[in-house]
Amino acid sequence: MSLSERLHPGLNLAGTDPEGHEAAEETLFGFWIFLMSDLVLFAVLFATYAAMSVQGIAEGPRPAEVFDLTAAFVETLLLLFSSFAFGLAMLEMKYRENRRGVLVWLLITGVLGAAFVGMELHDYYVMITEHAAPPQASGFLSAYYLLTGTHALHVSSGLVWMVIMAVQVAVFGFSTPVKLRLMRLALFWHMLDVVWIGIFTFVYLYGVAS
Amino acid sequence: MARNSRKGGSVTLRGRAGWLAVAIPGIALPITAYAGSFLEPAGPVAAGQLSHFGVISGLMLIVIVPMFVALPIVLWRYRRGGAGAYRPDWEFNWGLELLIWGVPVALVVALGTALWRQTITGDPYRALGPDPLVVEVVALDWKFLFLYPEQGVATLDLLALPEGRPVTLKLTSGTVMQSFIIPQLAGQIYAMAGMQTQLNLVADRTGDFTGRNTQYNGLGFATQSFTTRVMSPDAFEGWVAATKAQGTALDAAGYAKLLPSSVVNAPVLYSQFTPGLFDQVMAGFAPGMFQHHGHAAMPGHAAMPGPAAMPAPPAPHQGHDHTPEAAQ
Amino acid sequence: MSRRIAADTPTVDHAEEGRERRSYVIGLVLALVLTTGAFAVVGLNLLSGAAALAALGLLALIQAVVHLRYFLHIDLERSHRDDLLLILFTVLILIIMVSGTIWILYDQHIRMMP
Amino acid sequence: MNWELIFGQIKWTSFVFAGMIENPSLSEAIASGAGSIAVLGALATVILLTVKGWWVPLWRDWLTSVDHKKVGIMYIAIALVMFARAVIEAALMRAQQLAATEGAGFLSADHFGQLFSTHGTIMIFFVAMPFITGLMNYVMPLQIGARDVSFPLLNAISLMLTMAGAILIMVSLVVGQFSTGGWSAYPPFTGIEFSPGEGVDYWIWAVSLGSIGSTLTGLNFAVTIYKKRCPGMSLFRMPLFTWTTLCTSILMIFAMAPLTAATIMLALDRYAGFHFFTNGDGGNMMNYANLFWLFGHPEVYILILPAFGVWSEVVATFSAKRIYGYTSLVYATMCIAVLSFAVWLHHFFTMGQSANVNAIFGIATMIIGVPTGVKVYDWLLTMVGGRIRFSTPMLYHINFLLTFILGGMTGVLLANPGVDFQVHNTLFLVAHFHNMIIPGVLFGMFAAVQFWFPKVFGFRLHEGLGRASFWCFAPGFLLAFFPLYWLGMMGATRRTYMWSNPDYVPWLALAMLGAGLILAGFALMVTQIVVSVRQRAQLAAPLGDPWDGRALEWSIPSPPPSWNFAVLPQVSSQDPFYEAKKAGIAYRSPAAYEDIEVPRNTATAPLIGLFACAWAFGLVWHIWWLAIVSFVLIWAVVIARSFATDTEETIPAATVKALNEAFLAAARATPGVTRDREMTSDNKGRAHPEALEGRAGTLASGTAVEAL
Ligand code: HEA
Ligand code: HEA
Ligand code: CUA
Ligand SMILES: [Cu+2]
Repeated sequence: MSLSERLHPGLNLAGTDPEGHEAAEETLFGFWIFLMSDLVLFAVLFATYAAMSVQGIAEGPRPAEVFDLTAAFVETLLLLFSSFAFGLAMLEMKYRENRRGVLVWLLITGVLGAAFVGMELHDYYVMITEHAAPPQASGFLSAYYLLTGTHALHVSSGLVWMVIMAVQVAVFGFSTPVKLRLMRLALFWHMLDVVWIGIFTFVYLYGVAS
Repeated sequence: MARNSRKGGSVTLRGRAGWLAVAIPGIALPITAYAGSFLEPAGPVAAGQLSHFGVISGLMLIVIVPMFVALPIVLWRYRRGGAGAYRPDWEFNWGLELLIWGVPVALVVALGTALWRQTITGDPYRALGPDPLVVEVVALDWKFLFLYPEQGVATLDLLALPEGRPVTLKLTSGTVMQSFIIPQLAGQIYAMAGMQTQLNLVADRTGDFTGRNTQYNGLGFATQSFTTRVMSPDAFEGWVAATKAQGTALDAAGYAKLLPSSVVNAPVLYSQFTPGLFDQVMAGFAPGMFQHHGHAAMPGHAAMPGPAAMPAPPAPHQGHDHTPEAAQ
Repeated sequence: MSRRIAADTPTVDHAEEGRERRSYVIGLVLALVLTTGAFAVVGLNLLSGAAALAALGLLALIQAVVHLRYFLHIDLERSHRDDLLLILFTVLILIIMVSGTIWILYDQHIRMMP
Repeated sequence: MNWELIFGQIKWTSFVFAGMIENPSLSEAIASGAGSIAVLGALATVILLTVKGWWVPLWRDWLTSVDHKKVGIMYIAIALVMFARAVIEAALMRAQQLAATEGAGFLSADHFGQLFSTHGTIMIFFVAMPFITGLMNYVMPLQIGARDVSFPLLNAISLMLTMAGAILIMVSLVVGQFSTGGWSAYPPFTGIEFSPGEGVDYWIWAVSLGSIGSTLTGLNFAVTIYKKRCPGMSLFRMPLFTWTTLCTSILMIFAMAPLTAATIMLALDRYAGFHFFTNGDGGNMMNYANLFWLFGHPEVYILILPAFGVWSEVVATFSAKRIYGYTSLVYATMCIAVLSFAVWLHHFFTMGQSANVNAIFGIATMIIGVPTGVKVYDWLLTMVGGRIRFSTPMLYHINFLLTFILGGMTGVLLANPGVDFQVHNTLFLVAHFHNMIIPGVLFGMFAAVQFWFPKVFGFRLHEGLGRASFWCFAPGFLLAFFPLYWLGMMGATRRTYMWSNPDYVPWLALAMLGAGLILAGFALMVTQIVVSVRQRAQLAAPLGDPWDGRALEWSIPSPPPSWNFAVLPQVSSQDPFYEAKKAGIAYRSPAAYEDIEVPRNTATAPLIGLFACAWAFGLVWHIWWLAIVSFVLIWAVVIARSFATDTEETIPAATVKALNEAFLAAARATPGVTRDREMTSDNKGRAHPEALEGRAGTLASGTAVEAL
């Protein structure tokens, strides 16, 4: 197998860092497994939500009464563009090892991500104050807050991780461990985007459509 | 609490197992003592479960016995110094392979068929005949409340049934989840707050049969059992009449008094109860469920004499009493 | 892991980079289209009832594949088989768990409402 | 000063001794006694460590180590300590049930509730899980010819999280009470409304810590097996223990998530008034049962699969023969692993769902019997054509074959909804799972200890005492648990501290007798270990291959050096070491040695464990400042670690060479011992392969082979 062959999905480091390229195989596969385990966690939260959004309304509001599709749409766009920005950051790293380029794109990613979390918190605020829909109101709302909250928590930890990686890029430059960590963060970030597809479809759109 | 008498049990099984009675120093093992279990069924449901138990056990012997026969032989032949030829590299044989996959597969087909049949016919929700006697069961901490809508009477920790008439039990819980069983009549079904499950059964003979909760629910769990008294139809009518005459009425306040955890030492009889009590117990937990499923008007409500007659039961959410005294 | 080849000014493979950049852009465009489509279905009431739900589910599925393909770089290349197999196995487990849960809870719900 | 701000809900009455003072009774005395034992045990350990000056070595060589072998040993140490507690609890429960027929016995209902809950929780999460994890940790990398697992630090972190959970459960003996909800902790009973207080919170956080640890372990092992096999070891050349480790890891990766989801939801219900499983307000406790068993069923196969791996190694080695049906054993293992995700409903057949749902899951459950049956009969056929030695592990194996299929038969009975309706929640079920777990899993682990002990410590265990303890354990198990089948059929419910039924008494007495025998067996086993340590000079087998082993772990010295393999082996068949011995090419010197990089010890993992324990304790008692501070500290440690650069050290080739050549020279110079002399002091770990027996007398002298 030639070195330049991609051993793993994502980035091919062979050109600039053959040793890192080899190490990446094991590390990234491990991270993929972690992501899959996380995905199963989300899956059971989805399943719980699916049941409770129908059976667990009790005396609380129904989904269509509390969801704001415009906000959900904007949130979706924010997350999507942040994913894209992260992709560009990775290209800067892969082809140029350009610190400034990477940092700028990471900053853009981070700002978009933070805006996403901010909007979600605002959604919660509106639901609680205007619709009297806190998580304690019904099984459905408990499941809603847990599912979206778990996702928001993931995004937030992604943001913290991003700050740390920015510092590490500044301090260490592109050493192999730093690159591997950035690649894992990229996988993490893109995967959260995939989970969000599920949320905006099965929570927001389904909630309003049915 | 009356324990079930052992007379007149399923004689065949007893006869078969009787010889097994073993005595080991100091302890005689009463293999024939069935202690009021499904080994001595008193109705078709439990009888079906027992015979299914036998069928499955019998079928399983097809794969169990060969191991018990072959293993000693193999160990003897191939022990170090035994007569068997040493073939250290032997690792595969198609014939044997087919056998060890094939026999279990065939067996699973047989077992699966038996399982399917028995499960469908033994569905606890399946009515066992026309015109069943409906009894509503409310599982409480650590006792059972039985409501007889048709007869208008109610009991605590005593389930009186007529012999031969199909019975439909509708179960719910006023507290944590419980599991209801009368081993000699029918197996378990859970009772959960805000929900209703069903258990159908028929009793073939008269007598007292113990029933109980099998799902741990706190300090009084060990003693949460009740007597099922199966009587001849006439006797049952008489019992209803007597109960109507002698008991007190169970109203909302009375029900509220039952909610705190306690163990009932002797059955209690009620001459009448507020109609719709069962539905209200359920609705107390799941108002939303009823609304959203078109049950806004519950049958029970229609039967209610007037809005004032029975105020909604008080909040069923009562903390557990965790003091040891509560269990006594 | 800290030792690496001295390649201070890495050689830039412009063609390769262009290809990868294009892949991200394609992903972004497709995702935008699919997202907008999904929101349009509900926002503009293009479909309703079961048809809407089915369409939304399908759009979500396609978009997930788009993300996996263009952002997460999962494809059918031989060297990615491990990851692909891992994902497919996860999807199997996921389907068992999710559909089983929904089925069981739905069935219980039906049977326990009087 | 505000007490609650600092100590949360801890009051002086929370300490177990307060109960004894306020309300003296035998039950409280036992609780206090247990608390005292925990406190005294901890004190004694502290004193011992101080007096002997072992603190520094403990920290430097063990707690901070990331070597998979040491991590494995520490896992097993945790398992044994927790095992001692849970076995005593089991004996207490048996005694109580026997004693309670005339009066109420000597334990209060509440105390009994805590006993079965801690016994079950500890046995599953802090005995069986650490035991198998430790074993897999130790053996698997050696079997695939690797120097360590893929992520050694992560491995140490998993260990420390498990340890944190175990410590939390031990703390619950002294501070506060444990849950009475059983190991499955069904709400609404475990909800805040019906179980106020800290008990259920202890359960939630102890289990959560353990399950995070297990998820990470599964991930680590799966990557290790996938990516770190030595050259030539294709998947279908892996030893069967490694195969079962792989399947177990996959189960761990996927099965722990539903448990985490269930515990998070239960915690949110309890701490924040959510309504996942509450009575009313849209809560749905049936989903808890669903989520718990979505984890719980795969969990029981997580336990049994590694044991299956052990049985495969044991039966092949002590029959001195290739395993029969390797491929079909592999596929059977895979089938079991995948199927185990599709049967969880059989734990709640009685919940009220439709008959066809029950029937489908019932049949799915039975199907697991097919691959399991294949395995059982493959093991039997492995013995055919072998030369069987009745060593202790082999005795356990024979016992396993006979008793496990009976447990499987009762499992198949339980898989029938119609039968389960009657015996669910009774002692029949308790008998079923002890029947699977004790002869299957725990005796499997016991066999593994006898089998691999010489590898780990360089000397064998005393064989006579091993057999003696087997002869207590095996009949003890039968006596202790077979009566429970009958009791269950007679309707004796589980989790019941007393019955008033005289028919039960003789059976309970028999079970008590069995539990006594088991305890005797345990005492003999402890004696065996003590005696073996004393006689380690006679029992020494430093050359690494006392049993005429087959896989790579037997080709290196005992105990192995920290880098395992001086030179990564090259493999071209199954049973590579056995084939090498047969071909006369074992113990050859490699052409060249290279420097080896090994990870340095680090305080990262123990610190994370410490803070995780403090975090959980803070949550249990609502000591918010502690929870927040320790949570921040956990992540601070992680982040600080990510800035560390000098994390590896290099072992020079010369050191490796010197050690390895000395070992090889000793091995070549020692005459191979035949199987007749296996249990004598002649056995220095240089085996004369059984397959060459009688073929060349010269080989027996041990000199001819060595010329190679
Ligand atoms: C791994 C799991 C495991 C193990 C090993 C055991 C072991 C034992 N268990 Fe238990 N048990 C459970 C898991 C386990 N149990 C669970 C999950 C529950 C349900 C809890 C609940 O209700 O929620 C339960 C419940 C339970 C009950 C309560 C029943 C009830 O509900 O009323 C009782 C009662 O007596 C009991 C008894 C015993 C006894 C006597 C032993 C032991 O004494 C058996 C003796 C042990 C051995 C024979 C092992 C030999 C030693 C080794 C293999 C290791 C040593 C190695 C070295 C020293 C090198 N168990
Ligand atoms: C190591 C642990 C272990 C193992 C391996 C198993 C294996 C099996 N278990 Fe068990 N089980 C538990 C541990 C285990 N179990 C525990 C801990 C609980 C209770 C938890 C609690 O409630 O606290 C439980 C509960 C439990 C229940 C729920 C009962 C109830 O709550 O009412 C059921 C029901 O189906 C069941 C079934 C089975 C079956 C069918 C197998 C099968 O895998 C068995 C397969 C083996 C054989 C069948 C024998 C050998 C095969 C042959 C000789 C070949 C031919 C056979 C056929 C073709 C059928 N188990
Ligand atoms: Cu139980 Cu709905
Ligand atoms: Cu199971």
